[in-house]
Amino acid sequence: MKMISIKKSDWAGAMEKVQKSYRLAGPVKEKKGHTFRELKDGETPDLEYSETRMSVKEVVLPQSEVMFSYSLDENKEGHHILEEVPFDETPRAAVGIRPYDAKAVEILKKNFMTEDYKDPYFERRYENLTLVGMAENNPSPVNFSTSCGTGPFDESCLDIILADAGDSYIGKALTEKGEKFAAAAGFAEGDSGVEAKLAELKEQAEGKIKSKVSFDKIEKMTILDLYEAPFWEEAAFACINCGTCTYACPTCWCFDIQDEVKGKDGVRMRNWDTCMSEVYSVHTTGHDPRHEAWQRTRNRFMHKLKYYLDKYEDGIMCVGCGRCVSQCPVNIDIRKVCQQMNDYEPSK
Amino acid sequence: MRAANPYKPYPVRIDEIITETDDKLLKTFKFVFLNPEDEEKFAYKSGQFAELSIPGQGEIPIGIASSPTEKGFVKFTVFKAGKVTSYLHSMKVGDVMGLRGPLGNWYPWEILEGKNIFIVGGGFAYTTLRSSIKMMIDPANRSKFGTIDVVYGARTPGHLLYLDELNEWGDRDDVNMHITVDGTDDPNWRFHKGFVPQIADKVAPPASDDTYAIVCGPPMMIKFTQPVLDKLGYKHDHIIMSLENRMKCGIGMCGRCNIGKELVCKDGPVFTLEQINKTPREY
Amino acid sequence: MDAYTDKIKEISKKILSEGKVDVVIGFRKGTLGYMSEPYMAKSEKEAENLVFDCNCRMNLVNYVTNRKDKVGIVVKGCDSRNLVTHIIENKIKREQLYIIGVPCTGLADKKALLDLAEGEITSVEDDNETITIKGDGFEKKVAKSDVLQSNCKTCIKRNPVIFDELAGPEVAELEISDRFADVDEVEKMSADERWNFFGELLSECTRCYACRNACPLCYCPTCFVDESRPQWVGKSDNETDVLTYHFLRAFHDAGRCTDCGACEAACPMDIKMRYFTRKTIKDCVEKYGSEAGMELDKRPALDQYKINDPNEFIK
Amino acid sequence: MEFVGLEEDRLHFSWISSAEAVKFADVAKQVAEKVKVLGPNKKFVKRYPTKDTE
Repeated sequence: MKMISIKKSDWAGAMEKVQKSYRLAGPVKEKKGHTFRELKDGETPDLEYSETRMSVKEVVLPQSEVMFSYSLDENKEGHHILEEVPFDETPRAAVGIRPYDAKAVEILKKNFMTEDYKDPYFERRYENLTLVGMAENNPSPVNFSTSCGTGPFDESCLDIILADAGDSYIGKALTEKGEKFAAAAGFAEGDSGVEAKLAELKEQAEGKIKSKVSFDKIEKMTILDLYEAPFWEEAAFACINCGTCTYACPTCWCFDIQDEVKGKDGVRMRNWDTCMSEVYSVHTTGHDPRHEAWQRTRNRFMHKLKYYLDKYEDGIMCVGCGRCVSQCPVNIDIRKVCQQMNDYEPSK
Repeated sequence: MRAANPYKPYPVRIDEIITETDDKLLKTFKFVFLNPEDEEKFAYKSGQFAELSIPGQGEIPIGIASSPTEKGFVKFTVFKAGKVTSYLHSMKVGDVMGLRGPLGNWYPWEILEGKNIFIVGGGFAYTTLRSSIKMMIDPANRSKFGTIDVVYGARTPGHLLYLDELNEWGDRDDVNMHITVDGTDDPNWRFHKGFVPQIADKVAPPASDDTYAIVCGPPMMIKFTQPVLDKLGYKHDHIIMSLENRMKCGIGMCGRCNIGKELVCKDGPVFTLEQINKTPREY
Repeated sequence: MDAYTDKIKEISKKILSEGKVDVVIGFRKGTLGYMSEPYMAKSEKEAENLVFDCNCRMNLVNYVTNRKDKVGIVVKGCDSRNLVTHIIENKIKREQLYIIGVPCTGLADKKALLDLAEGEITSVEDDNETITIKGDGFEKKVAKSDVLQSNCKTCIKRNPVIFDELAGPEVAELEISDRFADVDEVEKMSADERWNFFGELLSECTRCYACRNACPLCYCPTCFVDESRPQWVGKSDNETDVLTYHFLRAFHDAGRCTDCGACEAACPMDIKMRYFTRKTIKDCVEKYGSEAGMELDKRPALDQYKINDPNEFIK
Repeated sequence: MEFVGLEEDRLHFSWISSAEAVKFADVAKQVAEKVKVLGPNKKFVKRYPTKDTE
């Protein structure tokens, strides 16, 4: 494991250098605050940010992605046969992501890279991607990542972790991928004090997180008990079933597949979908197993906090980033819902 | 080397189109693979489904109606309902499209071998049941199963699928076909009249550890068949059902078809009633 | 506006206990200090949770569409106008409603509050003149006019146009000199400038449809963007599809929009999509002299034909 | 349409009776001329995704 220390004044230079061999995504300051997106050549990921509304999800699972192209022109060879679209194999790096967002990528991986099937679109992006984390010294008040098996300094899912230590960024290359990236960027090697400083910052940061959730009792309840609990209609009353929480969520993975045609040329693409939408699970007959708005809200929370928990036996499908809490237009708060679920006592 | 892209359909050509019902809303499509080697890759078992993939329109999950014992083609019977199925109904023999699969699990043949099979089906959900019967009565397989009883019903004789085949199987003595319609004014109607659950009640083989029921049909039929099977003493792990939900990916990734933690497309579509009892009935 | 809370509780308990209504739809305190959550009280006990303050940014008329029961509902001036439109459009019957009117002095802009805060906001107090933001180790007072939601600055009807009871005395209506300054600004631009302006405006839209779903006017059983036969709009993040969505939604709301601001308040990306709807309001006011939802017997501007309707666009 | 930035001359409304063939032809000609001056439309034309879009 290699220690890293880089002066803030050298950061832009390092990023310029690394862009010769990597495509970067990262936080960029725009008019309304920081956004997380693919960077253009010469753009520097700005690590001096507090939060990005969108997460690293976009890098491994873009909101819209073309899967195949085809021709409907019967005079052409291979008409009506789907062709895979080319993919730029240049290594990519997501620079400056929060450590808990990296954990979200691992959660996505559980869905997209299973024993039975590998989603090639996710897989090629995932394998190609170096995750360069930026630890969070001042977690937001809605951050509850430490109760979700991760935290503002969690190293477990990153290739490199960096932290703000005043004049410089200090950190570690945690994996081989990370070391390669550090070398390509020419990060200066840090001294032995780095480890201690990281530990100190970590303790401070984690200490600032006051927001917590527990799901210890959810684990022990049956799916049906929770599903039939009486609080769902009330908990979901305010929900307007927009897609805000699902799109902002770094772990929500649902997608839709659509064909689009112009003239005789067509593509099959996939787009983020949201379980909040009426068209998400409606049958062609018009029958919808989750017809009522509150049933869809229940499904979302049950998925994140119970179905996932039972299916993978590895915690909840939430990294505690708090994006859904701060972005929800009606203030539906996953922390409160989780508490409600955990406190529930089935009457049996 | 990456595994094959599970979203990429095998190119197929429509080889034959048969209009199945008097209202013309159900058609059977027989597909042949453009690349003959794909047929082997598409090895399937009765109860599985596939995505019929029409470039420019989209995909629809449909149960496979042909039997693994039938070679050289794959058959699907499709109800004209939405955007893709309506387009499919307008397509012609010779047209090229895609077939993606086989997907999902199958009726648990590993367990069902050596057992008595009681099949209860209604309406156009009969397709994978047809595949199952065809497979079981194949000379190579018939000895692997005990008795085979089939109750299959539709609203009218004109709504029954694969009518010629039903007549033919009705004459066989190694399978007990109990065909029924809700009603008919045809004086020559040779089979039952009445709803599927009623007929099932009359003809069901006795419940035993060695008898499994496979139930597939519209929600109403399932709702009223279950008490009949309960009354007859069928245990819930001996009642096997195939579910439908809205699907897109078919490989357990896009999310929408879940019933509780189970994904109908990948963990199903076949479940025992015992499994279904433990999960929200969001189908 | 905090003073309305007690009166709303009192009225709600009364109408619930007397059986005048089955439920009361109002707000309860949110988990965040700067948010209030739409809430439905079904009993006198639950009515104790009701609050009203400058964080009540959603339009509750959105929650009564097609309800069959008897509903008490808390409405501001703008919301009450949506209620009128709802009644005209048969989305709810007047007889089903017990309307608790709130004479409104405006909502606080969420983003403005967050920008002022020096940490977690624990409460936002409003005495109609001053907003006090309290939080973890800080307290800030600002003039309410400085943090008003932008739609509240050009509000033409702060007092409800229809109600059974008011939660407080009526307030003076605003005198607005330049109601459509923002729209005028855009209209002055060249065609290309306008095109770029809106491209930029919508560049961050993720099509989460929070604006549509927060809108009481958007009650179509299947929205045109969700329709698959025929499919009017692509479903990707393509910029033309995004623009088509916002643009057509504004058309659908033309003549009916009361500028309640719920769409912008709901947007997680702070997109100012009211430029579109406000253009339609401006046109309806200037061309047809019509304000949405002011009277129960006056249908929306684009829902009626008059012989003297302006037609200079026909050449 | 004008408000979002489409050029004014691309959109045209006329009131033409089925008996006014000459007027119809005239209007059509006028519109065609105006649009020719503007050239091909680039706004509200969907850029079509063909490959890896990033």
